Amino acid sequence: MAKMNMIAALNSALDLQLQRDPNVVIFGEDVGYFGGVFRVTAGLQEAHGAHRVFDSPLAEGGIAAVAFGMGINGLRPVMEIQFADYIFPAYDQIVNEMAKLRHRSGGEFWTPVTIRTPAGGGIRGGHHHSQSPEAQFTHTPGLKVVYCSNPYNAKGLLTSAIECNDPVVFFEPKRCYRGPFYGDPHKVPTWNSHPDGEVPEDYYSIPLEQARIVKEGGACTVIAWGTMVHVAEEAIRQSNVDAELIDLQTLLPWDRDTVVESVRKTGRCVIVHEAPKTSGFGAEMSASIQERCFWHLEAPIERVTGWDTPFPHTTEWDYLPSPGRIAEAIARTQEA
Amino acid sequence: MAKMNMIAALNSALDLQLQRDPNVVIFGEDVGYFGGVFRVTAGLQEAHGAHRVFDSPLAEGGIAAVAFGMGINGLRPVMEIQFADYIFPAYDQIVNEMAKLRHRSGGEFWTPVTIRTPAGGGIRGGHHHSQSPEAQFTHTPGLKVVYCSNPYNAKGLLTSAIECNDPVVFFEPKRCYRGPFYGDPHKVPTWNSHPDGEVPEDYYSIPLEQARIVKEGGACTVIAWGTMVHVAEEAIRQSNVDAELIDLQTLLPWDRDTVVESVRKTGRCVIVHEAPKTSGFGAEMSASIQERCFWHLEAPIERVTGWDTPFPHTTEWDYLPSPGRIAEAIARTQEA
Amino acid sequence: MPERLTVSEAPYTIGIPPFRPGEKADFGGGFAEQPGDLNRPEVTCTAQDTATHAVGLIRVLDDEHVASGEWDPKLDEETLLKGLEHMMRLRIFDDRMIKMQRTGLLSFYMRSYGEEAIAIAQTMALEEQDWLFPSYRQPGAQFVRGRDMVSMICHCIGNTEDNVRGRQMPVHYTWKEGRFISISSPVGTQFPQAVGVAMASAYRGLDEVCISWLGDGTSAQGDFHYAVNFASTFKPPVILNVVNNQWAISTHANLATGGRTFAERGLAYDIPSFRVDGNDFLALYAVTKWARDRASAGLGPTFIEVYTYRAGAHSSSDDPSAYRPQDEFECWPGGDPIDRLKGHLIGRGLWDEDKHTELTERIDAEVMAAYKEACTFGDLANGPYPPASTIFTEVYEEVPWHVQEQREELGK
Amino acid sequence: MPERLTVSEAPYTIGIPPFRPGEKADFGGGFAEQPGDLNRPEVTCTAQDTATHAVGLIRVLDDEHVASGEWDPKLDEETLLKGLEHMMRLRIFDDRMIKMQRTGLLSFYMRSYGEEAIAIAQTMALEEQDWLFPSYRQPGAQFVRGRDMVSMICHCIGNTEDNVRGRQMPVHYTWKEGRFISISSPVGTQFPQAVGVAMASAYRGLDEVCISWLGDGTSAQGDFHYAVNFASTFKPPVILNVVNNQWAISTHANLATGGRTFAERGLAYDIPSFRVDGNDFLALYAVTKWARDRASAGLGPTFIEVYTYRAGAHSSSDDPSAYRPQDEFECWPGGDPIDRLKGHLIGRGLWDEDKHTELTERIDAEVMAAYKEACTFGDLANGPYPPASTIFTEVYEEVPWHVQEQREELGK
Ligand SMILES: Cc1ncc(C[n+]2csc(CCOP(=O)(O)OP(=O)(O)O)c2C)c(N)n1
Ligand SMILES: Cc1ncc(C[n+]2csc(CCOP(=O)(O)OP(=O)(O)O)c2C)c(N)n1
Ligand SMILES: [Mg+2]
Ligand SMILES: [Mg+2]
Repeated sequence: MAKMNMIAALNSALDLQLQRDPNVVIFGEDVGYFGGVFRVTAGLQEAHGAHRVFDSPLAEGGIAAVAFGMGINGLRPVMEIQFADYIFPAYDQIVNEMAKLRHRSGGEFWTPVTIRTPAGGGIRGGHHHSQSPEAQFTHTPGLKVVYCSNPYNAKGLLTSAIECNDPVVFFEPKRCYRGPFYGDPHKVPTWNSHPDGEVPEDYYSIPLEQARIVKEGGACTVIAWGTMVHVAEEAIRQSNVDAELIDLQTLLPWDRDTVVESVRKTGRCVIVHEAPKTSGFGAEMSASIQERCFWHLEAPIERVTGWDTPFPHTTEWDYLPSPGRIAEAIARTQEA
Repeated sequence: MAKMNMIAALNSALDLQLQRDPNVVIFGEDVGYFGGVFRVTAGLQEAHGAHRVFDSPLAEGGIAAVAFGMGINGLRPVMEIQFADYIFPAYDQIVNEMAKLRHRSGGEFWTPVTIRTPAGGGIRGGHHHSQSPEAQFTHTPGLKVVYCSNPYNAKGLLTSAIECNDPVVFFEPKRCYRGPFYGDPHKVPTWNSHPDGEVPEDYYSIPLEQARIVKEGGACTVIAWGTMVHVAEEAIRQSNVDAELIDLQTLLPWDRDTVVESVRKTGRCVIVHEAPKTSGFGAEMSASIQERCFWHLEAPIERVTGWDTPFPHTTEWDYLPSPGRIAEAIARTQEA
Repeated sequence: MPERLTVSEAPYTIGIPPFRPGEKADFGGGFAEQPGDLNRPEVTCTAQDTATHAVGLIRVLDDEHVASGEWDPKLDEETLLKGLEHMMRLRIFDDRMIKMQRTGLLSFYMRSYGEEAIAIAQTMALEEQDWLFPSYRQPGAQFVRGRDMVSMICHCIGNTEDNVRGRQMPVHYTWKEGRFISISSPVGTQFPQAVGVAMASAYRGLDEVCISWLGDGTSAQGDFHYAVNFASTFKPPVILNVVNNQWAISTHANLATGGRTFAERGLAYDIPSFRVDGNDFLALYAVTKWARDRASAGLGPTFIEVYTYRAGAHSSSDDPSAYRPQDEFECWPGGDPIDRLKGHLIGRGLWDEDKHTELTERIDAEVMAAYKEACTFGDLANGPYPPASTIFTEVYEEVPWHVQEQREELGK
Repeated sequence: MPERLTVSEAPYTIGIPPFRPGEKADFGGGFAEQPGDLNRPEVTCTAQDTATHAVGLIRVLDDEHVASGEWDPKLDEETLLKGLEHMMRLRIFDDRMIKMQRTGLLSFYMRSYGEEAIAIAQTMALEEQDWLFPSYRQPGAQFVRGRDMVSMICHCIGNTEDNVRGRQMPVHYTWKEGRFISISSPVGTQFPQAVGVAMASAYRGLDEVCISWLGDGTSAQGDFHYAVNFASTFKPPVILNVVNNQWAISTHANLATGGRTFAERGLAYDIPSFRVDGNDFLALYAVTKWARDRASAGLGPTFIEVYTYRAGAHSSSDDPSAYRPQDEFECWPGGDPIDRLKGHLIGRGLWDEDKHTELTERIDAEVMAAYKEACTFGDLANGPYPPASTIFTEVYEEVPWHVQEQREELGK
């Protein structure tokens, strides 16, 4: 075991996959010599060569297309989109092409691309360095969508994503790269003292499609992913409610059994995400839970989310779900 | 009043707007001389000149970007995306640019673009001529999203969309261009004998943000848009349940009062759309209704949707929600 | 280089096509460019050594069907006859499919009419292990690689034997064995993907070139730029073709580009770039062979503008008489690729009208037989179709729970 | 035309920059290109008349700061001094902002260091009614148009007087009055948008040219291709600049393009295309004036490669010593744009070191005063900020019910 922050953990997953599978290649903007603007690929070019880890032209659509083609022809490409906000020029290649290739070709062709991308707010990124566009991928059959939340699951999930023979969009909560975030921008803890900052140096993987129960509880189910897992944890602490906290980890396909079992037990549910509320992935969770747990629900399922506005710069703490807002929602579920 | 199919009605709306506002320009792939592959812009170039109605290069991203720029500088561009499936190369320009311009510039700049696009299945279009990607736009604050369902509302809503100072994505259910579709591909009625095929030749508009109650009823609220409005109507007929049918018309922002009032009255709700279930706009409707009508609900809110797979070609009738599947869902809501 | 026509210079320019319905299509005689005009550089040349090739037109067959010049690939009789046969097969096949479409046995169809030489000559110039990444206008490549015609028709019908399992529209072939990569409807997406395929070949140390095609209209897409720029940057063994058949549905290239040849765009990225007579089997073969040799030598991509004419409708949904003179193709100086190769063979005494008629009849019978056999696996009007369960399979490598639930809900 | 460097030809090519940290940056002397090398064609010329201009380098000031050649715009003293002053203002302003960023008063900053001539000379060559559609590297244009510095700093702070209302990161200026269109972070999106702005000007019969800029790295985006192709097709009054400062964050242009100049890409679309010394105020002014005259005459777009060097870090988040030699800028032959204009003015007896020092001090004071005044409206560390209610306004023209509900939920 070693102490790793999320950057080191992701780097370790990539490094091990480069070692284990000669068909793994990594590319994207500034990922080669420099090692990525967030340093996730630091040292990998030097260790594995410039043909395996390299800088690409500044064109997300081209990066995705080239990864697609490499994947058809035997490679296992891991591409980086520098910020999730910049994934949209590649949207067509991802949702119309990668996602449908296996199906459209009757299983003759497929492409095991992993798309890594830092997402989410809390770094004063304003409109275009803060978005969390997971919902815009969960509507696309053929994709898998993963959102890690800590160093331990970042490494384990990224390992599985790379090994997966379906295209995977892998979101990394950049606010948590160097430490968990509990909703207070003035407290900046590191992963050093966090149990999930203990990361095996060796290879391991965490299955996709598995949620993680962060904390058991009987009074309310709180579902979150990415940075919001930690904010929700803090909210539960503040709420004094014995809530169960689920880190969804994989959003598509999500872990039905863990979620449904929990809500049937607690009869109450709060879903938390940073993205805008309308048509966020919280909507799908709420609708699905309602369909499957209707007779167990004691109170309306609550969503605590980012607002239906672009992501702001100076006022971002008023945008992101705060422990206070989440705690209030948890409290409301107890009133019913 | 005249008899019009949806193509003629849309054409009439465009023609009138070209007449009324010298700043309206129309462009897109094949929309100029030829009048569009679905003939929606037929005759408009001849009537209004090649600088107002013209063919563009085959590049949806470029079309959207150019429309954006025209809109900043005083024009009111109406751009066509030939099939909604091909809107994704323009996705970045729409969700990152158009949607955020007013906000990001402190209200200094905005762009009143209307994006017309034929959507939905039922024409044997397979993967890429059948998708209904409305949900992928409803998650984007700053956009308005409209989905017409018949000639009358097509003309009235398009008129409002063009006059709207916010960017509007306007979906046209291509399966209903020439007639309503009740779920049976072998029966091909025309708009001729349908009351909503009666369309004033003169100018009129239907406000965005207003749903339409197609049929009143007390036992269940059925919510649909586009082609599914007619399929749902047929399902209600077959179900023998006194259901209320709401044609949502505008999805973002949707008509809260009409929907909430209806579900509070009926206590039961079925939402129908063609797009895949997961993270479809039905998820948002279900989640929102559950939040607002929890104590009135007598049964789980049902979603009847396309499957979580790409859209098929030969088996499309097994993909699209059928009157039978919808009727079953309505029946299930009555059992509880 | 062709001249561009425009209606007016104010307020902004709107291009016009050479002719509209009702006008007489008059191209003023044959091509100015003749065989022998352009040299055949070494494959080790620089991109700039092809500067004249990017504005000129590489031809081997002249207007009398005589081959000449440095680009003459000097193909043997067997190869030439194979080429002719494949082109004839493609045309007859297309005609049969269109008839099937008209009678409701297919939902849709797209012919290669007038462009038969392209995929056929180019694929014949490649090696078997090379990857084909086509648009919908290059199905003919499959004949070269020996694909079973019955299987092709079954796909177009979308019946129980469709290897695409009825999921995509007709003409969206996929054929792994022939390294013919699944066709997708969104135009142009395959171009940069092909660059990725070629990079993987290079990475794996394989002598496997990848060839891709897109249309004049499609070259306006971002994907075009990605392909050319990534190819220029990483120099993998890829052959990028812009098939300039002058029309994109109803939009003439004059309306959607501001002049210069398409080939010159490749030059600007330092890629050797050729403009080639797309109805000249020999010229196409020769240029593609050159590109393959260069790629195989590790020298990277070649960019080719294939200059041709879309002789037929865009697709079975299109009626071009609405936007161009009906006799435009006949008036266009490029001729018919089949007639031109046939004329060449006859001129060389390798072929005659009787043989041609006989071969036509033989292929006719072959196509009829294939068509009938394919229909035994179902036709669009009457089925049987792939079972509804095919909706749910191969979405992922394994069927996830939510897709499985839905399959059970459908209960088929 | 510069040569391209690569590590290897197999399996595929990976480019390398001229130098990496630890290496000596040695560019082998000054530019080969000299003032007077290239003629100044009539604005009515064809694109191909600029073929040499697209591979060469238009310069007016030589290495001794002497102006010569047909491109010398022969500007009057006042204009030259204004240009110098604006460039100095921009540099001093940038330095102050970076200091503010280092002390936590700004969240982020991007300097124009080494590239001050570009937006300033080009905007000075335009008319007041012309539209500016910049990337984040052209804020200097605002000084030319007389924007209040306090207002610019308020934006960068995101305080109560920020006209962007704290919604975007610093340097994402918008200034309608100055026709300086809102800057957006996704790189390149403004390029084809600018074509639309120009088409609208033309449509409305207005003599309003639109100018836009993007970077060498950004030219790989689809949006670049859309802009050039739509401009080439519709020929509106637009000036499209690729600012080739050789670096895109850590990625040297050699790693992301396959050679040839950026200017040649415009030529391939039949747009007059120039490669210009981006640190030469006079050359920039002259070429932009030429482009404006052409656009204004209804002759359509001009494409410009502005060849320069990103002297500073990419942004306040970047440390270039990780990927290039720290003295690379000093070794690069293009020089410093301020030094070069200053040298020219001194050479002509219009300026001297004392005046320069005096002006520096005056601007210093001006910037200090503006900075202090701006901080009275709030700084990032201490506020006040725009109220939280600004999150909900201007998302739409009117606040819709769901946004209103959320505003009430936040209760601020
Ligand atoms: C992204 C996208 N936009 C639009 C279409 C609709 N469409 C299909 S083919 C076509 C024209 C293509 O013209 P061109 O590239 O010249 O190829 P050709 O048909 O002439 O072979 C269009 C607009 C599409 N399939 N994909
Ligand atoms: C679409 C998009 N992708 C990635 C980024 C991140 N990014 C910001 S600036 C930049 C480099 C731009 O380089 P260049 O175009 O050369 O402009 P320069 O910074 O040199 O002026 C990158 C990759 C972005 N802002 N937008
Ligand atoms: Mg074409
Ligand atoms: Mg740069």
